[in-house]
Amino acid sequence: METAIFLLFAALAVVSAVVVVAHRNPVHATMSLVLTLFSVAVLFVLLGAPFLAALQILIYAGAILVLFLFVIMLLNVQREETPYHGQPVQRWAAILGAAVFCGMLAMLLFRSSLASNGGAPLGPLTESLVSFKGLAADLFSVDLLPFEIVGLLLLVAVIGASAVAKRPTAEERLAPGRRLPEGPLDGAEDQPR
Amino acid sequence: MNAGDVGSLAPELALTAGGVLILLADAFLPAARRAFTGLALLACGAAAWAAVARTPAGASFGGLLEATPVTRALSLVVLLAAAISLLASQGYLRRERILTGEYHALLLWCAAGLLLMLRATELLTVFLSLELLSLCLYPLAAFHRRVNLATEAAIKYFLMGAFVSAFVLYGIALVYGATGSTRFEAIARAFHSGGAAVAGVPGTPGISVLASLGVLLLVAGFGFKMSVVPFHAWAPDTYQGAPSPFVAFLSVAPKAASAMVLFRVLEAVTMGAGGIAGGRWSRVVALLAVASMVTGNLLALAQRDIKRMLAYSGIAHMGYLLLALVVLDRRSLGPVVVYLLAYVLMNSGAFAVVAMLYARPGEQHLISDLAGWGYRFPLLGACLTVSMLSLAGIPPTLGFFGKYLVFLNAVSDGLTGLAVVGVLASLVGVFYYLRVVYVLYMRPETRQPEGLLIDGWGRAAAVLAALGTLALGIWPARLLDWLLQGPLRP
Amino acid sequence: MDALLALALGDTLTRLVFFPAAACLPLLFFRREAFRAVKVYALAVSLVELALGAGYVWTHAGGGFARLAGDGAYRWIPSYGARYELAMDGISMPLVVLTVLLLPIVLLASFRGIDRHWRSFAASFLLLTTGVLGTLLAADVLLFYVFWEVMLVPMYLLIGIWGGERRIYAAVKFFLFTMAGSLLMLVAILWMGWTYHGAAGAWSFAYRDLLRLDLPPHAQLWLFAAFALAFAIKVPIFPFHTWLPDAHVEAPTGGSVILAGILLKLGTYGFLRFALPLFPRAAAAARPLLVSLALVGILYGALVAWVQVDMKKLVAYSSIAHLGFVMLGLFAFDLVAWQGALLQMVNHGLSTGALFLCVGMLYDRRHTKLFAEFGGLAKVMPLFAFFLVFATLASVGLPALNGFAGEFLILAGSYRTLGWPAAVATFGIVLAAIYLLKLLQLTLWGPITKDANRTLKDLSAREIWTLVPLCVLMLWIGVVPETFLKPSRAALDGVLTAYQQRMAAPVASAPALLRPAATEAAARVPEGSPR
Amino acid sequence: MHLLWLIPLLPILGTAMLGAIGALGAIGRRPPKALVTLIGLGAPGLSLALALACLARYAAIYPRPYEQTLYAWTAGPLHLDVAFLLDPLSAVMLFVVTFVGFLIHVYSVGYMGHEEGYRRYFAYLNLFMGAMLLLILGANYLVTFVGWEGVGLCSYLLIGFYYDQDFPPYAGKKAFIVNRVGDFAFLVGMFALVARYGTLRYLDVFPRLAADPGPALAPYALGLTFAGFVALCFFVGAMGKSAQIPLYVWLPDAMAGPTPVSALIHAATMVTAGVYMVARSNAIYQLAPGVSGFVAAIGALTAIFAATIGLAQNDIKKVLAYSTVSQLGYMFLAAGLGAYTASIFHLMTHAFFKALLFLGSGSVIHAMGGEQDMRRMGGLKRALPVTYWTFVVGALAIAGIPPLAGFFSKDAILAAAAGGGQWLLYLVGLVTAGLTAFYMFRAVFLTFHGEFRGSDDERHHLHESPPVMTLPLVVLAAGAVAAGWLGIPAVLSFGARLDRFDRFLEPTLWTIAGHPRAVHEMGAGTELGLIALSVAVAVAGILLARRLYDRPSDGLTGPQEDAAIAARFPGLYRTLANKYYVDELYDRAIVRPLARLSGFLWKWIDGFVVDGSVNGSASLADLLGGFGSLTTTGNVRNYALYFFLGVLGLFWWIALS
Amino acid sequence: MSGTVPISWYLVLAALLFAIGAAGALTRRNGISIFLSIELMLNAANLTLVAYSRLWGERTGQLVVFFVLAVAAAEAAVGLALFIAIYRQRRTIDVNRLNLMRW
Repeated sequence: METAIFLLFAALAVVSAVVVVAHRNPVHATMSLVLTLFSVAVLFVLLGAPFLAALQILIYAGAILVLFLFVIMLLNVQREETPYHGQPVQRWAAILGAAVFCGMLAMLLFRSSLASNGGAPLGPLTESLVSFKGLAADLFSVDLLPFEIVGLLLLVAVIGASAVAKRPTAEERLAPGRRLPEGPLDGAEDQPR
Repeated sequence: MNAGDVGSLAPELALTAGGVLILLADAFLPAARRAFTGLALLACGAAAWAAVARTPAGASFGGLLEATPVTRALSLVVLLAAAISLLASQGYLRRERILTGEYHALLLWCAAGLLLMLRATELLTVFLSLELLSLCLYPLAAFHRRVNLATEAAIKYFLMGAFVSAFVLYGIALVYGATGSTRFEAIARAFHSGGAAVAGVPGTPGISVLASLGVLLLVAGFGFKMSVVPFHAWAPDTYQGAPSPFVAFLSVAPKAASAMVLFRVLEAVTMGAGGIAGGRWSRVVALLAVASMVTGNLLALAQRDIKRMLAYSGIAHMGYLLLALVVLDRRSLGPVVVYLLAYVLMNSGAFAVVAMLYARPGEQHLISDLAGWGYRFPLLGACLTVSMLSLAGIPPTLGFFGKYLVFLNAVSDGLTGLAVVGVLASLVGVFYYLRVVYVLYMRPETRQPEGLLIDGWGRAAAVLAALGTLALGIWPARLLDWLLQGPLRP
Repeated sequence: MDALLALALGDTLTRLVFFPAAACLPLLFFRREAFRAVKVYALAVSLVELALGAGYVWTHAGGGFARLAGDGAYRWIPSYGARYELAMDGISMPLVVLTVLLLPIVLLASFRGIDRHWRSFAASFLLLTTGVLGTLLAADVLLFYVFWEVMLVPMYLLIGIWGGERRIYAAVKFFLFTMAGSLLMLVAILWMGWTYHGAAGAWSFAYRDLLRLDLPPHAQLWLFAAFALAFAIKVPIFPFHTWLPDAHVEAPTGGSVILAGILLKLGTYGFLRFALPLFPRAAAAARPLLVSLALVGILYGALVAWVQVDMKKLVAYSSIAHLGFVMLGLFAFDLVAWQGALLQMVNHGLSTGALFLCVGMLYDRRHTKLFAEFGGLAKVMPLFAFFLVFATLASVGLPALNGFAGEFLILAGSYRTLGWPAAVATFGIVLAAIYLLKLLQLTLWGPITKDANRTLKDLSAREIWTLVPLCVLMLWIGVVPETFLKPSRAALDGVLTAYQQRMAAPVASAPALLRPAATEAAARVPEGSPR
Repeated sequence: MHLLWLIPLLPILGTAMLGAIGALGAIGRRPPKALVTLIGLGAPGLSLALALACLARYAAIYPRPYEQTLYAWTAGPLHLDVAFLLDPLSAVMLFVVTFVGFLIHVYSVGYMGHEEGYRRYFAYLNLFMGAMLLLILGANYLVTFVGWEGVGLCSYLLIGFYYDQDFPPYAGKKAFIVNRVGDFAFLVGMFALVARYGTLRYLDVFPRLAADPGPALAPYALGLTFAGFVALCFFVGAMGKSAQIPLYVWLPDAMAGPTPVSALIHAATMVTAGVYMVARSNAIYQLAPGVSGFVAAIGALTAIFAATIGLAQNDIKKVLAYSTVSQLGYMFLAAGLGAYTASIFHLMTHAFFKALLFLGSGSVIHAMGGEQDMRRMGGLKRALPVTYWTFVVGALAIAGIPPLAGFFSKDAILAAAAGGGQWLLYLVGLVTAGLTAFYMFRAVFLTFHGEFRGSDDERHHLHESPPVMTLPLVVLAAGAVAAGWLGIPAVLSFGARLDRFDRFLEPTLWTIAGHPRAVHEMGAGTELGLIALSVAVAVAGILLARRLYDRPSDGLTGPQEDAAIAARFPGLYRTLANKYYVDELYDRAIVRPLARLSGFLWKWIDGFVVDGSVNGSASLADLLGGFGSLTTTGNVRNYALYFFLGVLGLFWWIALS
Repeated sequence: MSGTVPISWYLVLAALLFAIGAAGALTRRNGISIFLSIELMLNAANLTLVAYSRLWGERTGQLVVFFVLAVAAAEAAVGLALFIAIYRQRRTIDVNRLNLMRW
C-alpha cells in the first residue's frame, strides 16, 4: 500500500519535474512545479511530516508560485523561447553532469543508507516526530534564534524587493545628464560603451 | 530565552535597530537623509562596542552562537568594512541622487547577518544568516536602479547565489543525514567516532562518502561566497556593475564571515578525523588555493577595468588566505584574521577611492582614465597607491604583513612548495598593481574630471584605510598581542 | 615609549635611519610650485643627515667597528619573532657613509635636471635613503627584508616619474626583477625562522640567532640559492643583469647615481653579510659557479659596454664589469680580497657616481646621451673635461686613484686562493681601458663636429661642488687606502674566521641543530634597552 | 738623502700648482706665462738638484742600498710599503731621468713657447717626471707599478696633446691600451709573487725567491718554473712599455705628440722603463734561463725588424721612432744574455744621443714650420748649423763610431753576445748596427745635405732655433760623446779597469746559487777583431748612405733614389714602407673580431636571449590572462556550470580517494 | 504507517529531483525558468531532510525544512523584484543576453 503510493507520487514528481525544466513556456512550467510540490508534499506525509506537507502546499503552491505566475504575466514573457540556441556545450555538459551527479549519488545512497537501517523497515512513527506540538515547542526553545533570524529575513525581503522594484523617484530623475524614464516599466539608460 | 542570550545578541540588535530607525526616518523625515550615514556609523560603532565589551564569551542560545576572541576580531573586521563602505557611500549616493534609507538599512542588516554567520555554530543558523545577508546583498547590488550594469550584476549574483544556496542546503541535508545533527561540535564528534551524534540512535558505521559530499557542498558554497576558483566567476561581473562603495563592502565582509564558517566546517571534519580524512581535505583546500592564486593573478593581468581587476585580485587573495587553512590547527586562525583585516583595509580603501574618482557608474572604470590624476588628487592618489602596494604585499604595509603570516604558516606546516607557488603568483600580481601606480603618476592626463563629488566622508574612508594599512603594517605588534589572546596563540 | 623617544633623539642608528623619512612630513606644507624652497630644504636635510652619519661614525669609531653594535634589540612582532634591531660594523660602515655622502650630492646635481614635482622628488630620495640605510643596518633578517623591499618603491617612482621615454618599461622591469628575487628570499627567510623555532623553541629572525643554525648541506643549498638569486639580481650578475642598462638609461641623473652608487652594492653586501656566513657549505659548493659568473660579468660587461652608443649604457655595463670584480673578491674567501671587495664597493660608488654626474651634466645641456652628438668638448668645457677624465681614469683603475687600490687587493687576494681565474679577471682591466677611453675619445677629443656643442657652457659652481668631494675621495683612497681599509679589517676578519671554523666543523645532519651560543659570544651584543 | 721622497713629489706638486693656477683660467684671467715657465722648469730643476745631492750623499754609503719608507698599505695579512730605494741601478736611472728630463724641459720652453696649451703641456710633463721618478725609485713592485702606469697616463695625455685633431688622441688611446696589455701581465706577475711570498719588496722578494724558487708549476702549464712564469709576466709587461715585438705598434704612432715629448718619453726615459725593470728583476731572470733566452731572442728580432722598417721611412720622426724600437731591442738582447749592466749602459748612452736626435729633429721641424717629411727638406745645414752638427754627433754616436758613447755601449752588448757564444744573436746585432748606421745617415743626408726641396715661404721661414733650444742640444751632444767613457772595455784600456760602469752596478746584480752569471771569456785578439768588425760595418753603412743620398753617382736626389730603389724591389719596399702591415694585421685579427663579438653579445645574448626570455615570460603571462579571462563569458549560466562541474570534479576526486 | 519503503528510495528520488533541477537551472535561458528549477532543487533538498529526520527519528530535519519554506518565499520576493527591474531596462530576462559585462 505505502509502497504503491510512494511509487505513484514519486513517478508523478519526477515527470512533472522534467516538465518543469523542459517546458518552454514558463506558465506551464510553473503549473507543473505545483504538481511536483504536491506530490512531494504527499511524500512528506508518508515520512510523517503532515505539518510540513500542509505548509508546502499552502506557502509554496499557494503563495510563492502564484507570485511567480503574477510576475510572468506582468512581464509577459510566456512567449516561446527559441529552442536552446547557442552553447550546445553548456547544455550537454549540464545534462551529462547532472546525470553523473545523480548516478554517483544514487549509488552511494543505496549503499550507505541501506547499511544505515540494515534494510529492515523503519521503526514506527513516534508521536514526537509527527505532532505539531513538538515542532511548535522547538520554535520557541531550541530554535528561537533561527526563528528571530527568519523574522528579520522577511523584513529584509520586503524592503529589498521594494527598493529594487520601485521606479526611479522624482529626485533621481533630476540626476544630471540622464534621460527621464517614461512608462510604467521604463528606466533603461546608460547604454554601455 | 534568557538575558544572557539577549546580551549575546547585542551587536546584531544594535545593527538591526539602526536599520529600522533609518527606515523610519526615511519614511517620516526625508530631510534627515544627509544624516543617515552618521546614524549608520553610530550603529556600527555601537555594534563594535557591544561585540568587544558586551558580548559574554562562550556559547549562547543553547550553543547556536559562540563568542570567542576570533569571532570578536572578525566581527570588528566586518564592521570596519561596513564603516568604510558607509563613509564612501555618502558622496556616491548624493552624486547619483539615490540617497535613501534602504541603502543604509540593508547594509546594516547585512552586517548583522554576517556577525550572526561568523558566530553561528549550527548549520541551520549558518544557513539562515547566509540567506539573510545574501538577501541584503542582492538589492544593494541593484541599488542604482538607473544603471543597467548594476541590475545585471544583481541578477547574476542572485541567480548564482540562489543556485548555490540550493547546493548548500543539500549539503546540510547530507551532513545531517550522516551525523544526525546540525551542530558543529556534534558533527565533529560524529566524524571523530565515525558514528552518529545522536544518543540512542543506531549510528552509521563509519562516516560515508555521502558525508564527505555534504561537506564538499558546504565548502563549495562558502568558497562561492569567498569567490574561490572554480566558484569565482560571478565576482568580476558583480563587482563591476554594483555601486562602487557597496563593492567596498561586498568584496570583503562576506569573505571574512565565509572564511570563518569554512574554518568551522573543515575543523569539524578534520579535527576529529585527522589522518586520511584530514589529508584528503587539505589536498582539496590546497588545490582550491593554488587554482585561485594562479587564475586570479593571471586573469587580473588582462583587465583594463579597475573594478574587474580588483575582483580578480580578490580571487587571488582568497587563494593566499586558503593557504592558511590547508593544514588546520588553531595556529591557522591568526594569519586568517590578520590577512582578512589587511584585505578589508586595502581593498575597501581602493574601492572607496574608485567610487570617488569615477563619475559614470554605468560605464567601464578604465584604469587608464586615472592617468596623471595622482597629481590632480594627491590625497586620493596617495591612498590608492598605498592600497595597491599593500595588495601587492610590499612592506611596510599590512598587506605584506598578512602575506608574511600566511606564508610563514604555510612554511611551518611544511608546505614550502605551496608558499613558493604563492610568492610566484604574487609576483604576477605586482605587475598589475604597479600598473595602477604608474598610470596615476607616470602618464600624462587624458581626461578632465567632471561630475565628481569628493566629500569629506569619502576622504575619511580613504585616509582611514590607508593610514590603517600603513600604521598596522609598520607596528603590528599591538594588533597581534590583542588578537593572540585566547585561541590564536601560535 | 620613552625607549622610542630615546632611540629617536639619541645619537643612534635609529635616528640616522629614520631622520630622512621623518623629514618628508614637512614637505607636505610646502606649496606645490615652491621648487626653490623645496630644493633648499631637501639639501639642508641631506646635509644634516650627512652630519648625523659622520657624527655617529666618529663617536663610535672607538670600538673599531669590529663587531655588530648598535641600538640594541626591541620587540617588533614578538609573537612571530621579528625584532627591531639596527647595528653597524666595519662592513656596513663604509657603505653607510657613502650613502649619506651621496645624498646631498645627488640632490644638488638634480637642481637643474628635475623640473617638476619637486616635493615628491625630494620625498622619494629621502625615503630611499631611509630604505637603504635600514637595509645596511638591519641586524634582524626579517627587518632587513622589509627595508630591502621598502627601497624599491621610491626608486620605482624616481625612474618612472622623472625618467626618459621608456621610463615606465624600465621602472617596472626594475621592480619586477628585484621582486622576483626577493620573494623567494622571503620564503627562505621564513623557512629559517621556522627552523630556528624548531631547534630553539622560540621564533627568531635575529641575524645572530640564525647564524647559530647549523643546517644540513642540502637545506643550505636551497636557502643559499634563494638568497643568492635575490642578491645576484641586485648586483647584478650576468644572466640577471638586463634590468640595469634600461634602469640607468631611463633614470634621472640622481637616480642613476644612487642606483649605481648604492643599490647595486646592497647585492654584494647581502652576499657578504648573509649568503656567505649563513650558508657556508652551500657557498663553498656554489663557489665555482659564482666565480665563473663573476668572470663572465667582468669580460661580458666590458665587451658589451665597448659597443654602446649611449653614454649611460656604457657606464651601466661598466658597472656590471666592476661589480664582477667585487663578486670575484667575495668568493675568493680571502681577507685581502674581501678588504679589496669592500673598498671596491665604495670606489665604484664614487667613480661611477661621478661618471653618471658628468653624463647628466651633458644631458642637462644637450638632452641627449648619444656619443654621436658629442666630440671635442674639451675645447669648450675644459673643466668638465678635467673631471670626466679624472672619473674615467679612476674607474679604469689607474694607480694612485681609488679604483686601483680596490682591484689590486681583490685580484691579489683572489689570485692566492683561486689562481688562474684571478688572472683571467685581470684581463678585465685591459678591456676597461678600451671602453672607458672610448668614452673620452668620443666626447672630449677630436674636432667639434656638432655646432650645438660650440656654445656649451662650462661647469657651473654648483656642478663643480657636486664633483669635487667625489674626486677628493677618489684621490685619497687611491693614495692612502689605509684610512679606509683599517675600520673594516677586524669585522671582515671575524666573518672570515667564523666561516673557516664552520667549514672545519663536522657536517650537520638533518634536522638543523643549534650551535652553542658560545661560538658567537664574541659577536653578541647585550639585548634590550638601549645603551 | 732623507729628502729622497721629495724628488718624485716635487714635479707632481708642480703639476698640482699648474693645475691650480689653471683654475684662475676658469675664473677668466689667463695665468701669466712667466709663472707657468717658472713652475714648469722649477719643479724638475729642484728635483734634479735634489737628485744630484742625493747621489752625492749616496756615494758615501755606496754600495749599501738606501731605503726610505713613507707609509704602508695594509690589507689583512698583506703589507705593502710606499717606499723608495736608492741603489746603483736607481741612481743611474735617477741621474739620467732628472738630467735629460730637465734639459728637455728647458728645450720645451722654446719649442712650445707659441703653443696655446703651454700650461697644460708643462703640467703633463711635470706629472710625467714625477711618475717616472716614482717608477725608478720605487722600493717594491707596487710603487714601481704606480709610476709605471703613471707614465703611461702621461704618455696618453701628451701623445694626445693636440686633442682637437683626429689622429693624436687616437694614437694616445692606442698607446695606453697596448701598454695596458703589458700591464696586465705585469700585474699577474705581481700577484704571483704576492701569493707566494706575501711581499713585493725588492730586498725581500729576491732573496726569498733565490732561497725557494718554486716548483715547476702545474696550473700555469707551459712547463715553466714559478720564477719562469713571473719572469715571463714581467717581460710581457716590459714588451708593452718598451715597445718590443709584438707590442711595439704604439710607439711609431706616438710621434703624433710634440717632439720634445717624443724625445723625453718615447726615446730617453719611459720606453726604457721595461729594460730597467728587467735589470731590476735580474734575480728572477737568472733563475729562468729559458725566459732569458726568449728575452734575448725577442730583443734581437725587434732590433733588426725595426731597423729594416726604419730604412724606408720618410718622416724624420718615424725614422727616429723605429730606431728607438730597434735600440730598445738591443737593450733587451743584452738583458736576455745576462749582461744587465751592458743593457743599462746602452740605456744611458741611448738616452743621451736619442734625446739629442729627437730634439734636433724637433729643431728642424720647428724651422720647417711643422713639416716632418724629409723629402721636402734638404740642405738645411746652412740654415741650422748648430742643429746640424749636434745631429751628426748624435748620428755618429748611434751608429757606433768610436769614441762616441754608442760605440762603447753597443760594443759591450755585441761582446756579451759573442762571449756567450750566441753567434746568431751576435750576427743579428751586427747587421742591425749596419742598418742603423745606414738609415741614420740617410736621414742626415736627406735632411741637411743636397738642395732644399721645400716651398719658398718655407725657405724664407728657415732659421736656427733660439738658444734656449740649442743649448740643450749642445749639452746632450757632449753627453753623447762622453757618456760612453764610463764603460771602456778592458781590452781598449790596456788593462786599466776603466769599466767603472759595470763595477758600479755590480752590487745590484744578484748571485743565485746554481745559476752562474754569464761571464764571457774571450781572447783579447778575438775581442779586438770583433770590435773592428762592428766599426767596419758601421762605417760601411754610413758610406753606403752617403753614396746613395749625398753624392749620388747617378745624379739622383735622395727621394728619386728612394723611388728608384722602390722600383727595383717593389714588393720589399712596399712591405717595409708599410711596416710589414702589422697594424692592418692586428686590426683584422683582433680588433674587428672583438668588436663583432661584442656586438653579437649585446644584440643577441642581451637583447634576444636574456631580455627575450624575460619579456617573453611576461607576455606569456599576459597571453594566458587574456585567454583565461575569456572564460568569464558574461553568461551566468556558464558561471553556474563552472560551479557545478567544479563540485562534480572534486566530488569525483574525493569519492575515488 | 510503518515504513516499508526504504528511506534510500526517498533519498534517491530526492537526488533525482535535485539533478533534474540542476540540469534545468543550467540549461534554461529564461531567468524565471532558471529560478523555478532552483526552487525544484530546494524542494529536493527538503525531501532529503525530511527523509533523514525520519531515519534518525528526530525533528531537526523537519525544522530546517520549516525555515527553508520561509527562506524560499523571501528569496522569491527579492528575485522576482530583480527580474522586474531588469525587464524594465532591457525588455528581456534571457540570461544569454544579460552579458554587458564580460571578460
